[in-house]
Amino acid sequence: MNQQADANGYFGKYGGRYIAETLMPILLEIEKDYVEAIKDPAFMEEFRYLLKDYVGRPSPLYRADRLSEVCSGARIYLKREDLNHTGAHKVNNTIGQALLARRMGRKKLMAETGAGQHGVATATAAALFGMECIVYMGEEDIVRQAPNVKRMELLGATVMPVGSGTKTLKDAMSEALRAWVAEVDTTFYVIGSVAGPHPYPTMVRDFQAVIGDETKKQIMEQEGRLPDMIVACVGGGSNAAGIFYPFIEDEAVKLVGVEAAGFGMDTGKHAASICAGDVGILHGSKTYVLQDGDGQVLNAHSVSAGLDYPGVGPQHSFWADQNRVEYCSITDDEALASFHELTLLEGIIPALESAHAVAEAKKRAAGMNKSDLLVVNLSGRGDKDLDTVLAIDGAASGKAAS
Amino acid sequence: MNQQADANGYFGKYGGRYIAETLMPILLEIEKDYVEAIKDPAFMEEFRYLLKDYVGRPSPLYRADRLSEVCSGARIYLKREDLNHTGAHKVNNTIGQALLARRMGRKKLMAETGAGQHGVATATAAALFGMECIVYMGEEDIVRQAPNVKRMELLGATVMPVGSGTKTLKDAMSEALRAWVAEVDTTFYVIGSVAGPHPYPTMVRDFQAVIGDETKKQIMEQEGRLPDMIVACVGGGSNAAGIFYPFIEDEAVKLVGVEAAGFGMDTGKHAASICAGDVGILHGSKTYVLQDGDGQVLNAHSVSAGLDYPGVGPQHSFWADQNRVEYCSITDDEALASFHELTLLEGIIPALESAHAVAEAKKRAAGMNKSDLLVVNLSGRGDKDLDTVLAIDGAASGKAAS
Amino acid sequence: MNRIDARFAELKAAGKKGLVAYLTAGDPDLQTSEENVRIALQGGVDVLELGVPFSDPTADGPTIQEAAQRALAAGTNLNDVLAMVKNLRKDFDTPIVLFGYANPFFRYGYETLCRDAVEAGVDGFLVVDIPYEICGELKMHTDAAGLRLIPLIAPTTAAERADRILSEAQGFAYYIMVKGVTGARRELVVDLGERIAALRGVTDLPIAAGFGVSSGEQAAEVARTADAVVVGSALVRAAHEGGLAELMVDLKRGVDGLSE
Amino acid sequence: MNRIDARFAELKAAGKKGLVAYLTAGDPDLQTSEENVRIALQGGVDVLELGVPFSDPTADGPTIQEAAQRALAAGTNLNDVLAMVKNLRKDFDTPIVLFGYANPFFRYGYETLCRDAVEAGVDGFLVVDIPYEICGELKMHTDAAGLRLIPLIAPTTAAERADRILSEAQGFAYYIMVKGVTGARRELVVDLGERIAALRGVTDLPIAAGFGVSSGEQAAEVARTADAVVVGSALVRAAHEGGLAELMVDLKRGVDGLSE
Ligand SMILES: Cc1ncc(COP(=O)(O)O)c(C=O)c1O
Ligand SMILES: Cc1ncc(COP(=O)(O)O)c(C=O)c1O
Repeated sequence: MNQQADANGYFGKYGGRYIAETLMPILLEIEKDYVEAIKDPAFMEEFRYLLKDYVGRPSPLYRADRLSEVCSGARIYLKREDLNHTGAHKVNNTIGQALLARRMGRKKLMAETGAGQHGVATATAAALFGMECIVYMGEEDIVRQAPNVKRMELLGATVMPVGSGTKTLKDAMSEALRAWVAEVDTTFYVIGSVAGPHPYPTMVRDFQAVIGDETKKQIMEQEGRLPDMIVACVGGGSNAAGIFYPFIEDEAVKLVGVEAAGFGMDTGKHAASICAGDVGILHGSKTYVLQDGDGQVLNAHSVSAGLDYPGVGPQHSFWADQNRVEYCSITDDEALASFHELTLLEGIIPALESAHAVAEAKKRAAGMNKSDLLVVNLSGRGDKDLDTVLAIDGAASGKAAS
Repeated sequence: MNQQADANGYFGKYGGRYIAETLMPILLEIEKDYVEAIKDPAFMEEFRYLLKDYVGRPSPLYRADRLSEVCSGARIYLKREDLNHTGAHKVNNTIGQALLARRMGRKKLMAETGAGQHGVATATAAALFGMECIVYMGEEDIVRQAPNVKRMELLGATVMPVGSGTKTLKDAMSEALRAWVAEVDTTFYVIGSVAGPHPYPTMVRDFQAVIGDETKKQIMEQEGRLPDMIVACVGGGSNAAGIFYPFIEDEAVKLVGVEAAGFGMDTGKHAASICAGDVGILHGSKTYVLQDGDGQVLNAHSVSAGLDYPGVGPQHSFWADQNRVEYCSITDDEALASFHELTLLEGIIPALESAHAVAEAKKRAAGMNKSDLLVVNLSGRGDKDLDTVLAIDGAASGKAAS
Repeated sequence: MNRIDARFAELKAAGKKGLVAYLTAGDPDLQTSEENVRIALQGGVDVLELGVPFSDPTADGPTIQEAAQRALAAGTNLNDVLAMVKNLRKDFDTPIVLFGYANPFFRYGYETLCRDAVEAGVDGFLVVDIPYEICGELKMHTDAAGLRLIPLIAPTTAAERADRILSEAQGFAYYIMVKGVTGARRELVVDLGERIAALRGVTDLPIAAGFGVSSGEQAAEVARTADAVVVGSALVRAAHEGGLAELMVDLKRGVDGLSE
Repeated sequence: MNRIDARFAELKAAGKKGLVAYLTAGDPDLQTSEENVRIALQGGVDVLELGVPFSDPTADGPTIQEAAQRALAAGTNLNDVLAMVKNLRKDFDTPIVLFGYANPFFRYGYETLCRDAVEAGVDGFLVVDIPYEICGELKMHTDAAGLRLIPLIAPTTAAERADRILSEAQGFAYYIMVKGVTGARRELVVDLGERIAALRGVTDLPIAAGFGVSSGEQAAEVARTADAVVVGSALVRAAHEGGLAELMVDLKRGVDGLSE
């Protein structure tokens, strides 16, 4: 199974470069420069140096004994991307892309963001390299991820509110693409997931693959063998691709991607593009998309802004069809319950995105043997979600009381 | 110069155990068990394991090139305690003390907190070990460090608002001591700094010394020699003691402790206990204290809740008298300016506490040679301070506008 | 002969420039939309670009985004657009290009779409997010059906790349004059003449230029060098706010070299 | 002979139990405070514990914390407290112990303090936050001045430790009946008898017991086993809210075994 995109950026039938002609030249240039950069030892050395001394890698692979005990099944490990600088896996990628932007002589970064983590991580890289930064963010997400908006602004970035459509990640990405067309000569668009036109899905996957590379090394050190299962949440799919990719050829390792089931798969209010979408074309690539019969993209829903997206990275669509990765979904309520449970059991407040992976891992672990090893990618910390969760808890207890 | 407290907990004339008789037996027991614990390889192994896989240590020693460039003097390194789980150095100590509490059969932790970082770190350790937790916090600090209050509550801790006195850290600690007397049979009091009665100043210093131990190793690896200067902020003094202590015998390494000058040393509205206090007795130890001529403790002031304390750990008083450490102070305004500057230059949002150290480091670096090495202990991240800083910025721009 | 090729041949023979008009189908509803299209066609449009509304029009500015939203809110889908074309064909012979984004076309199925399009009287497709490299999947079917797949050339497209794109193209080439999304602009670009001259060096296809043209005066400026002028947002706005017929008169005068 | 030792000797000789009364000096101001102290002394106090207000009274509950705050707000300092003692000595011979926290005493200077205290008519000190192990610095000076440094024994103090503490003590031993800060309590502890019996095994000093006693009835219960009953918060509250003289009568009846 070939894991590399073809010349036009396809993984099997997924991917490609469905983008306005105005952007094609820059995409081709980015691809060319990217391929050169990762062959350049100086580039890779600086990337690795920054991941280590700036981001704080390697992130630990933590054996969550109390969580495992509650599940009374597999031994659960948490890959602690929440400990990265800025609080999520997103920064692995923004450092990589910002380095590439600098190499290409660009002085301005732009990004779309949902949970705000990618926006913060891009603003952070921009500050670090003394670049300008503009971040597109849906108006709804600006409200539900307020602390991250403050952080971006302190970091010197301009946060552009996007009021069109659902006012969430999808529209932020659309708006970013529109803006890029106008600033294509000066600006590098830092896409935050393994989505978008080629070479982004490849590039982001590669920059995030450090997660899986480390996990492999760490589990070998700690357990002397590979894990039986790896679980990661899937929004655009970058944290999942990052941890899955280095294990793709290890076929004994079961890989599980967790999409957001929102209010429930039967309500239609979810963000489970693979589980419930159809093949379509969105934001530059052919992939599973939530859409109606006419090919109009549907509004996604998830309590977690970072999963609230009706598309998914094309390589995930490929993995789904190949049955290499199993995709399933977790509802808002299940994720919220796991958010609280992990906090209380392990003293780790997960991002709501990551809480989806934890919730699925709990179910899976329960059906496994004590000697089985299950790794959960804890993609980020939940500091950004405190207000959202407390508002929901408050509303729920208000409802219960009345 | 003997760095170990004597049998009664004195460093020279500082320290001791100025505490109600009711608490003496438990303090003696803690001391005895602590001394045993750190000789027990199993205890130390678990401590080190948790620091590594749970807290995410070692924290990087990051070469801040852009900051150094702006100062055009010494090469500045940042010891990244902001990357620890929960966002500050405090967790090093709470893990240690919680392990000790568990060893002593205690099922409940209590703590005082100012910035909320120690409260969060204690609540986190309590969750991790399945213990109860109660945190005393001044009502003013509850307002200015709101995100940390939410985190503690999510972690299952009870936050007890303290309305007496200045409603800040000092009163929280007084209230915690009062509460401990009543619960001395069941509860372990996790003090958050190198303050309090013996053996806390020793114990907390030892648990935090991992900061300095790592720094030494890292700077040797990265530069092949010891730094010329180390700068750390001093509230109670735990992050400073943690990084200074392993360098105390290296007399060529200049150590600089930075107290909070608040509105300015001449205004009397500050928290600079060593720079402007007199020897006194507060919260269990003899040390420099901000007090009036009658021995009444004065209200401290600092924009940063974690430095807003009129006392200081006794070993710092000792180091001050011995001239081993130089203590100086940084105003609110200087700290706020450095908060913004580090954010914009390096993409690192520091805690307001740590911003004091950065501000002092900037001044010092400017007067040093390019080949000199200066390490700043970046004790925590500033996520908790976003609202405080934005409110001040907002008020300032409002004032400027009108 | 394909109506597009025929129309450009006629224009050339007459020594005239063409007016390519964009309107979003179904904005604000099918009936009004068809009425507006008829006004435009009667006003002398040479090629109609009929916009197929899409939920996520990443190459469009606010005017066309909103038009698409109105059309979708009214329930417009691709079947409706094809039905409209069929209806227009009762009265008009103007070349019609379906203009849109890949997904609605892909979802319909390229093969079926081309068959149904021909049947309805469509002459070509312009898909803003299917660049040259990956257009093969669609072009296979447009070619088979005798439909034109109109290529886009951007200001960022280098000569060598334009050459490659145009070498296989048919119908006309659409030169996007500005780096940016669709939308009326006060100032036009300065180097249009050079750009078009460069394109003429690599292709014999007629060259339409657009993006930002909103008045007869601007149309005249563009028509000095291009073979046809494309007008979109300005027409969409006029259709929505009133004055469509008047704008057509103004544009037509501009394209015909009669303004000022 | 120190007044404390003398008073306990008298009580013993008379087969009576003592009443140790705590009031915060300067609450709410010096004059009112002195008047309240006089009411207490006239009401038959055997030992007066005169509280020196401190900003951070970590062993006190709300009642005494607030009293200290009122006293400090009124500007009370240690000089004032000594002056009050001097004034009281014109009319009273009751033993007086200065009760407080280390810092105001330390700040005054232990040596000067002891000299001034003796001169004012003070008989001893009770410092809640200077435990046995580190009391030497102060005790050197109290001993030299003939002042008593009253030791505290807590419910947590093991027998062996109590032995050590009491072996060097003089005046009386203060047994803190509860684990907790000062403050009136509805229920007293159950094992007081055993505890005091244990202490009697290691010391001949008179034993005062307190913390939480608020009525004559409770005082009577304590006085059954202890040599003296300490009453603090209840008196401070009565002094503040009214009814001090009445409470003294009630307590006195209790201590004398006359209540009920
Ligand atoms: C913590 C965290 N996890 C997961 C995601 C989802 O993105 P992806 O699927 O690309 O990892 C986000 C997106 O913002 C995030 O912040
Ligand atoms: C980030 C940070 N730095 C420093 C301090 C000051 O404490 P210490 O002086 O004990 O390090 C605090 C206290 O809360 C803190 O949160």
